[in-house]
Amino acid sequence: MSAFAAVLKRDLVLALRRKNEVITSVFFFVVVAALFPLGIGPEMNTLRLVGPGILWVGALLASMLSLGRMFAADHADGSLEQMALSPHSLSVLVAAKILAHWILSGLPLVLLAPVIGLQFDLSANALWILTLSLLLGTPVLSLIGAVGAALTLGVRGGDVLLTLLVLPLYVPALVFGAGAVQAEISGLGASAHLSILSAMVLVAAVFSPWASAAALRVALES
Amino acid sequence: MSAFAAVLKRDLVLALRRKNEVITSVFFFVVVAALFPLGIGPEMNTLRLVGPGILWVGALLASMLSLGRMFAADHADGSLEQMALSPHSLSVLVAAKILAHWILSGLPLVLLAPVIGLQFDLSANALWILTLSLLLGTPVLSLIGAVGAALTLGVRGGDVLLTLLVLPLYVPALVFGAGAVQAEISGLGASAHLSILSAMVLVAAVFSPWASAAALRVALES
Amino acid sequence: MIRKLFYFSSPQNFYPLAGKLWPLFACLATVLTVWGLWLGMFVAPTDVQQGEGYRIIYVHVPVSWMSMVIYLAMAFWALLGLTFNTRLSGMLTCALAPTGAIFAFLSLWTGALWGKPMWGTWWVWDARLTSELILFFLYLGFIALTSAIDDARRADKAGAILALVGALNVPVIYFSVKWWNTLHQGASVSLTKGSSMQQTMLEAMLIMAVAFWMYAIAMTLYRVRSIILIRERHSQWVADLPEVKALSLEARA
Amino acid sequence: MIWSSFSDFWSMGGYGLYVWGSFGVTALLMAAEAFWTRRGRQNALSHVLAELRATDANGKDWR
Amino acid sequence: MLTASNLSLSRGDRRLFSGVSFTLESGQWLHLEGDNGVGKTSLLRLLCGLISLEEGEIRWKGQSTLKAPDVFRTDLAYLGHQLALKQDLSPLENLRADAAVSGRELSVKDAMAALAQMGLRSREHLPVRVLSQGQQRRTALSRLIVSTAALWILDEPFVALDAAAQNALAGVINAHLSRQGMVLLTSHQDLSLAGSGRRYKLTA
Amino acid sequence: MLTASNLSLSRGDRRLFSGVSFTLESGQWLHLEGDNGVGKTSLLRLLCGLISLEEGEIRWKGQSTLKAPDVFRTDLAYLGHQLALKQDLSPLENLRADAAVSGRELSVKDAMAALAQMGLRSREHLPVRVLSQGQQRRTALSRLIVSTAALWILDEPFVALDAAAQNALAGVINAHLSRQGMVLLTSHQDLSLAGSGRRYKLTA
Ligand code: HEM
Ligand SMILES: Nc1ncnc2c1ncn2[C@@H]1O[C@H](COP(=O)(O)OP(=O)(O)OP(=O)(O)O)[C@@H](O)[C@H]1O
Ligand SMILES: Nc1ncnc2c1ncn2[C@@H]1O[C@H](COP(=O)(O)OP(=O)(O)OP(=O)(O)O)[C@@H](O)[C@H]1O
Ligand SMILES: [Mg+2]
Ligand SMILES: [Mg+2]
Repeated sequence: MSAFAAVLKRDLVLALRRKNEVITSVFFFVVVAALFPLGIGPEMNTLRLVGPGILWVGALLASMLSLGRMFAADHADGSLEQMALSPHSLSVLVAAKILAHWILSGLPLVLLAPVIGLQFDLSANALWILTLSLLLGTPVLSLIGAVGAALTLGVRGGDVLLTLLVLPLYVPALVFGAGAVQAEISGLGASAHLSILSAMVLVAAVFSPWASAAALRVALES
Repeated sequence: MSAFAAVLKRDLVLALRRKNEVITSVFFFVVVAALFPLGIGPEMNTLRLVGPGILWVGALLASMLSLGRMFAADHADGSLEQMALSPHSLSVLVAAKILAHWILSGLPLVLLAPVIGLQFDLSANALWILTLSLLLGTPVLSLIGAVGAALTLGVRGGDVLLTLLVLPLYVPALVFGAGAVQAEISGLGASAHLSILSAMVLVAAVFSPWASAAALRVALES
Repeated sequence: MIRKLFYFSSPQNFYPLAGKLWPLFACLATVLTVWGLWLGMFVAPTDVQQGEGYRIIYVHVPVSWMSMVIYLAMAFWALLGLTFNTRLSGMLTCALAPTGAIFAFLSLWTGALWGKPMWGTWWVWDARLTSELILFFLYLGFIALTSAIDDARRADKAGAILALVGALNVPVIYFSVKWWNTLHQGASVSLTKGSSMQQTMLEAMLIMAVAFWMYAIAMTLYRVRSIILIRERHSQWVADLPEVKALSLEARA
Repeated sequence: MIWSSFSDFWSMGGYGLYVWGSFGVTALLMAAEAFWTRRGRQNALSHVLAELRATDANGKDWR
Repeated sequence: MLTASNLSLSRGDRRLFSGVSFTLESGQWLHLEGDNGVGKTSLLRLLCGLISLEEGEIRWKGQSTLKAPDVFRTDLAYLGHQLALKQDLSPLENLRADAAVSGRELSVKDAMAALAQMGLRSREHLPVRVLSQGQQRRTALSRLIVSTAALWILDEPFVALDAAAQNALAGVINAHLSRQGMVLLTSHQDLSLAGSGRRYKLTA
Repeated sequence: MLTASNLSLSRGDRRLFSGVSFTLESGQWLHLEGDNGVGKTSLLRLLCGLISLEEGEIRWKGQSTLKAPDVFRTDLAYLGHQLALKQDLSPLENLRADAAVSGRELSVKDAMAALAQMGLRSREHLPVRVLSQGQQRRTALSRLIVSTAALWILDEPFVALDAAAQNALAGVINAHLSRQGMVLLTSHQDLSLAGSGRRYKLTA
């Protein structure tokens, strides 16, 4: 088994063992979607209007909240040291961790979005574009987030810093993601939005593992 | 110095030392409030409609996210054991921790809400009621949350569980809190909502420390 | 009488009692279901406004009622367990939860299936619907919490605290959501059509409700027997049970 | 008897999908619950048996 | 006087120990021995009341600790594997905060003296986070010096200490014993403590 | 062969050590001694490359470890204060996952044998979380048994182990030395290891 596969498998097994990793973000997403109507009021017209935005912000927050944990446990129990001391390239191992993060926190949202969208009375077409935009957008969130998580690892006040670093970088994904759905609803077509999202995934996938690995080496030096 | 004051002071000093505790929840609140307009679109009419709901949900999430940390650090480093072994009633010490949590995660939101509310074009009156409702509502969140945090301490998958347990219990606070502002906006007057919120604070303040202490003793037994 | 209660509050004595009682309740449930369904599906007339669609009421209402009753029962046992520290209470609380959760889910499901033809939508944020959703979350929370804790006694105590806190909250939740809805002039739907319900329909619905009640009791008794077995597996009386003896002989052979 | 034919009964005046969807899932879940509970009991019995065997063998060999 | 009678404990499916009984008189120590995983830590936590008692009884000054937990806790100082130190506070702050939480006021002077006695001079103001393993344990141990409890329950207190610190700790324990205190501890090393006392070998 | 020449390190405002030089040949051990907080742990982390070098040079098989870190890391096994165990995995799973992450396949049989050698028989499938302190350390140490590295750097490996486990560990280290392996370790106890080797007393 390659080291990449080994790290991926270990992270997934651990998450399944603790269960929470998988469910946390999904559950957070569901909850956010259920709470807003309670805060805003039950009128379906309003809800339909704000639905895509709420769902995308929910996905973004869900992904961001699990970022802190991406490297923290490995750092605390010494596994990260061992990974840094392993003869394999740290970037490859980190890429595996990022993939695991997406599988655990991004993919479930993609699968769930169409169901939750029903609560906001979205049309079938809009639901489809919502799912597609999340499928392209959530990997971007994980990739960008990994760099932030690595940079703030073990830093005092890391949580806030992480948000502060990552959030501005998330905004384009949010704007194009939620924008795609709204464009679809208003009949403009979402393809432009979606192709920009795809380009963002590709660029992030190239740079993020490398940058995260470099940041992790710095974090270990304390 | 009484034990209550000592615990309160220690928690506050620690938070100031690490800084993030205070800022995290405030920052989260600001972020949620800032992201929604980006996701929903800039129409002021929609925003004014959903403003109170979004702000209240933001406050609720901000409070909920810091719950996990309420007892976790003390549990991990053994301080909780020492508190349970102290001759003082654990409920009193827990009450101090709850108060500290509110000061760090609730109070800042109360102070900030009027500023953030401006983003959603709320009237001065509505802002005032928003602040008041948060002042009464956020302690309820901390009090109810403490029970959930204590119950899920050290439990497999604690994070999600915490959300799962606490969120349904938060609903009344959210409904009356956001409802107060909306009632004010629609000219119905918010006093009924606010008095119900006050009643909720009182009841929660009586039961929560006691229930949390009981749950903590159970958690230490593993 | 009191002495009898004390006698049966020990798992060892409750186990055979539950074993005798559950078939009784299961039979009652079956008979009443058949009767209720007969009345409801073959005797009761078509509804003037809703056509045949109204017949969902024969599962929807019993299931909704029971989902609330079961939560109250859980809270009752939890309180008993916390105050008198009886082991059986914790086991009963745990045994009730799955049935309650299933009923809460069914309430949502049948309600949604009813809502589509009647209101044209699967879901509205109506007070009753919303509080049922929250009740479902409460059930899930209880089950998740108790099953995430390995140690049975710890799980019982934690579950009892949660059940009590939840029960205190249920009325507040219902009331709050109701208020919320009136503020927003409701989702412009009403669940009941008032008292215009026909006599046969009402009878059938009540019979179904009793049937589901019996079903819940039978399930709980059956389940609590399994829980008792697992918790008490170290003790001698379990080893002496005829069913255990038979099984271990079989295994040895 | 209010139904004129079986297919009449089946279609429930056009609400067949909804009515049978509710009744079906209810029946299904109850059957599943009965099944799970039953399996729970078998599971419990096998636990008890394992326990008996362990105490019979009195194995405390971990050191 | 601490009396334990007929304690037993199970964890998971395993019975860790049963029928454990002993008495500890004023001025005496008890050194709990046993292999890794035999249940020493669990026994100590049981005695403190952190694990709830299933069988047997624990009496402190003749009263059951279940009935009068507050009396017992006032007289108890427990140090476990976890040091209960706040990583962001300095040793000095940690020591004073702990005292305050248990309701006593500890002057800076006394706290500094205790830390100096455990060899932490000039480290009093660093955050605990940057201290070495041994220094962190010393910080936790200096709590004993300022403690007013009669019964000390210490789980492997000598671990990770250098020779000087081990001597200092032995001195602290001996002083406590000579003040008619009681000490119940575990250790995988051989100990030479003053006063009367004995070893208790825990077995499954 | 590991050669350190003229290493020095500062932490905060404090110079921990300077001018540290030594050589470690195949089949030799080096026992690093020193008081709590003198900088042993820091030195080991420096050697591993976890702290970046400010002064001096570290060479492995004649090459600077800075220039060829991969070669060095392939030959290195480090065990620190932190055990790098996942609390939710069992000892068996932990051991196999670690091997897989460093790119080797470890059969269940070999892993079980290693755990048995460290006295963890019948604990292989419990989550590490419920194990005792000593059992957790044994789990981490059994990693050495299945390791293929030539250089072992161990930070206080004997802590919290009972007598039997200390013997088992000494046996494992001796076997490694007799295979021409190298061991660099810290400990506050006196050690008797086979093969040639020496103590190095670190001072400020
Ligand atoms: C997801 C959707 C729904 C949920 C969660 C739901 C939930 C509930 C609950 C909790 C009750 C018992 C509460 C009480 O008796 O006060 C109830 C009763 C009832 N529901 Fe629903 N319901 C849903 C949809 C519907 C629909 C669409 C209809 C009919 C158009 C309906 C008709 C009724 C009736 C007639 C009762 C009995 C009323 C009474 O006893 O006063 N429900 N439902
Ligand atoms: N859920 C469980 N299932 C099985 N065994 C368990 C469980 N929880 C704890 N144990 C066992 O209970 C024992 C706990 O021992 P404890 O920590 O008290 O040991 P100890 O004597 O302090 O050991 P050490 O010297 O290593 O500190 C361990 O052997 C552990 O494997
Ligand atoms: N930021 C800092 N400011 C001042 N001193 C520091 C700082 N960071 C670390 N130190 C000191 O550096 C030393 C780190 O020592 P290290 O952990 O290497 O000790 P050690 O020899 O392993 O001790 P032990 O035997 O206790 O494990 C400690 O004395 C600590 O006080
Ligand atoms: Mg121990
Ligand atoms: Mg060290």
